[in-house]
Amino acid sequence: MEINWLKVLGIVITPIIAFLVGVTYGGIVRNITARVQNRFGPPPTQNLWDIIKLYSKKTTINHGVMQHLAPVFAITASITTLYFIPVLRDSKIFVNLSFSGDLIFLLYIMVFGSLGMALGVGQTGNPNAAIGVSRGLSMMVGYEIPFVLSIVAIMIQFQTTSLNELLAVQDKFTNWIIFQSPLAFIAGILAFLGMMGYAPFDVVIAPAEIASGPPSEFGGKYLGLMQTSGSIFTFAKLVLFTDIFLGGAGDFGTLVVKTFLLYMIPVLTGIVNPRFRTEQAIRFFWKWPTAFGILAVLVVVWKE
Amino acid sequence: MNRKECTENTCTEQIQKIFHTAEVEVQREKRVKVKLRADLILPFLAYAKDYMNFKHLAHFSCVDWIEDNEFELVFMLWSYEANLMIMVKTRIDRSNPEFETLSHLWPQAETYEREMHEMFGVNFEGNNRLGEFILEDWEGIPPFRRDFNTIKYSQENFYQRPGREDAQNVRETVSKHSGKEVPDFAKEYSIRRIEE
Amino acid sequence: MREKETTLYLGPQHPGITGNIMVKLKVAGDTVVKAETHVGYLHRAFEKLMEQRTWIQCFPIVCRICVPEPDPNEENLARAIEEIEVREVPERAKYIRVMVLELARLATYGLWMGGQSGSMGLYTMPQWTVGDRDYIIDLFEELTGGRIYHMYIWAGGVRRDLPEGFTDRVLKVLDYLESRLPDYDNLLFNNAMFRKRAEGVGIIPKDKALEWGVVGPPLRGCGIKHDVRIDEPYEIYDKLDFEIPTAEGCDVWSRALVRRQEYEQSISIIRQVIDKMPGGDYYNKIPNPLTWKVPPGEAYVKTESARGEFGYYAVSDGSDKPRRIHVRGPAYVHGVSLLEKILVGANVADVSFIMNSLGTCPPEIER
Amino acid sequence: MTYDKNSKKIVDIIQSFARKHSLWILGYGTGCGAIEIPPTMTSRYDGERFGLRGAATPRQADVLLITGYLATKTLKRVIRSYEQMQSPKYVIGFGSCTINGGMYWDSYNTINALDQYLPVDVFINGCMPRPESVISGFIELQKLIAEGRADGAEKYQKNLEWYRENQKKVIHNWKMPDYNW
Repeated sequence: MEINWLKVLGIVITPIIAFLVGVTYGGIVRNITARVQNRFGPPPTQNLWDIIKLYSKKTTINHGVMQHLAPVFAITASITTLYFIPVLRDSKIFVNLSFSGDLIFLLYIMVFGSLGMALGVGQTGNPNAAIGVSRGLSMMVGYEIPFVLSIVAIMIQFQTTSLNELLAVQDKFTNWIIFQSPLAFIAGILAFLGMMGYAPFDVVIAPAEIASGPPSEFGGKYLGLMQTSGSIFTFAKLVLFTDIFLGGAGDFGTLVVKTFLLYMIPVLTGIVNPRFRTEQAIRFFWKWPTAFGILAVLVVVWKE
Repeated sequence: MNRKECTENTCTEQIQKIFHTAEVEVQREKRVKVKLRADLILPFLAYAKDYMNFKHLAHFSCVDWIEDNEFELVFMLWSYEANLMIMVKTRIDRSNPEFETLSHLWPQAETYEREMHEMFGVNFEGNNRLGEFILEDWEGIPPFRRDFNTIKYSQENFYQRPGREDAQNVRETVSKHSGKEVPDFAKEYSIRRIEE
Repeated sequence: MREKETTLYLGPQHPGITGNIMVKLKVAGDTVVKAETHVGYLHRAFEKLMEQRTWIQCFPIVCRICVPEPDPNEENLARAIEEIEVREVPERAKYIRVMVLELARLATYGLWMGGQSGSMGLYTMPQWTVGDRDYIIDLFEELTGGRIYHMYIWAGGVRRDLPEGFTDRVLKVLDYLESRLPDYDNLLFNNAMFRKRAEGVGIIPKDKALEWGVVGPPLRGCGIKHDVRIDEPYEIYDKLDFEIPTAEGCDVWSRALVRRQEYEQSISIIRQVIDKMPGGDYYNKIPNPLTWKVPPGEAYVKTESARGEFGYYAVSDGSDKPRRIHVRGPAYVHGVSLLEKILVGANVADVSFIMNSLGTCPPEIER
Repeated sequence: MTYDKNSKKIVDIIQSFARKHSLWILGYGTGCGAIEIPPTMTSRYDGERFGLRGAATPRQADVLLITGYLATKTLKRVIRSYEQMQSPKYVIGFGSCTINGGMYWDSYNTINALDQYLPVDVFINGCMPRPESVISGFIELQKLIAEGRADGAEKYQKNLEWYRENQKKVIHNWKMPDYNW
């Protein structure tokens, strides 16, 4: 069997690039938040130093096997998610493992990390973490519905389940799906707010309520792994949404601009808003985003 | 019954009419002081709350009069209608301090009672939350009693960093050293850094 | 069937708790079934220590009883001593005291706004308000030499006169604070999400409020207009023109509204005080503080602090040391018996939210 | 794993730089000094510039900031929190009362010298210390970390018996609260 070395190269460097970009975005977000709050804020590399420090800590926490595996689940899920998303369009290296039908696969794999975390956290026995996990799972139920509806609407509209084909459809600016199917975009972006976990939907790690939630009992290297996975997953989600709605990107410059602008939506919403209670958040998702999602599907079906 | 606005004097009259043994005295404007026997306190408080509209239990305190071997319980009631405070005082035996709980009249009295039980050792009958409140694993006499020596306890139980005793008698030190010269102890401690 | 109950310890190490205090919660699902406040983590035995100190040495101690707002404590002790001793206070000192007290109220409300919004995840608000509070702290530093603990209000007056041009700087800071209010409104008080979270949460039954010993903004948030500043005016509050804002609703939202309006009232009070400030002496000198003996007597004085009625019961037996000083902070009732009652039935997410709205301040519960 | 202090590899340099510039403070207001932490961390003084950040639980924290006097009841919880933290961990004694008891030197409920019970890396004096001195204390700690002298955790491990003995002198009932995690 012939090995596609370019693909292998892509598989090796994609997570690294994703991590670096995700971490830098995190630092820049902290900076932007600081500017809104009348202060300077940390240097943009701050998140990188935080993660290196976490890896350099001696870690002696033992609650059982599942607890050790939880961060591994998280990072596996985020890297796998990333692998099935074409980072750059028409690129030989960054096409990764995407195949026809990968949209449906992505819907599944994106949940995997949270479920793995739930298993691991359950073993730590910390009630704060347990509440955090149950909140996370109920939040997921909340935002997955509009998200799935918006994806389904797009899949019906373009008769495809492949991200690469979706990218091929959006060959020029006016053909972006955000313009072709705005209702699906609205449902999708509202679900995206919940997915990113910034206020008002940061019920999972609400510090004042449940002491940082699921990672309560994880420190040192475990937390480092989680933060790494978080950075990669953030980047993966941003690329996914860029690919689906904003026509993807042909080069890294465009990718950075598009993903960064997309990232600013949850971040800027988060800076000026308090957090919802869990049931309020879920009620929110089941109201307008879901309505938009259903509407998008209905419009598409009616057009067919 | 009598819900009309009462002033210091009408209040005094009313109390004396009902409770003959009470010593009532107007301390100053808006303060009426009432001294009562311990067993009359509860009826009096209930009366003041229900019939004289002293709804607000502002304060509940205990003073240790070790010379007389007595504890003095002090209750402050405030009437929002009359803007008047009555200070109800009674004395109980110090060697066997017993009293009845007020928590059925004012739920917040429970907290005061828990503290007083812990700090003075007063036993409030009917309050079932007495026990550990502020202190933890305390042995020995309740700390707020006058015969408890906090300095001695501190010296016996906690490590005292040397140098502390120099600054202990600030008055003497300050009066001894005029502003011109730097006292020796100040020189020493400004140079020495805390290590170990 | 009832859900399984779990025990949740909120504190003493918990980012949402308002200080070093622990609330033990029994939780069924997301609802609190039983709450128990555990205090004592900050117990320094002030009341015992004050029996060891001379009267003048008590002033540095009392201001540490409530850390966010130390001035009502000094005011209370000073007034208690003055009442026992029958000492006159110069008119100018009274004005300065009111100014300091109201500045302290503003500072506390700044901190409270930060805490209240921080407890629901709005982290921009604390950054703004705590930063703005520092301007008031700077004024205190110039006036008294200390940022947090002032030891400025003494028996017989205040420790020193106002520095030159101080009132102008106060007015400047007030103008600045007032100019920030629209920003606060936009971010917090007009934020629909805050209202959504706060309305109907942490309800104090109106008919029980007086009986349960609720004071201060929580009481006025129940629509009951009581304030020590008008009920028993101290210093010069009877000469000033101000309103006591109230709000119906008995919930977190109405308490927030009350505090928001009091913020403006305080600014106007300070302006009036500066406007009317008389000249003259600022200190009715006490005898040599080292040998100062207060005649036997007792007094109960109270002050309206930012969290409610702050009472001091002082007893003197004629020696140079107090016989007993008992402190009754508003949090003594709010933080223990009231909190335990109104937390029942609340959502776990709202526990620290409600605690903040009551202004629970652990150091004054256990002192 | 042996660690030779004399030879510095590039990894060590990066590691100590990262440790130095990322200090997560345990959000535990143990005493009244906690009132100066909000100004330190907010817009006026902005501690985040130096990489300071609050951490919600002991597991995630690097720095235990003892803000003032410790009541014996709190000391028990502080020791527990300290032992839950992951090394390298640092302790900062904040305020005069951690040094010699401050104005609570004769109180029956507060300890007088923190370094008898926990290994303190940096003391910040004052009652209360201003935010500037808090920040300067953290910069001092950063210097110690860079020089490899902030070894409180190792000291604690080596002299655990001595520390335990001191701790048990104050805490009569060594049974910890009934947490199961």
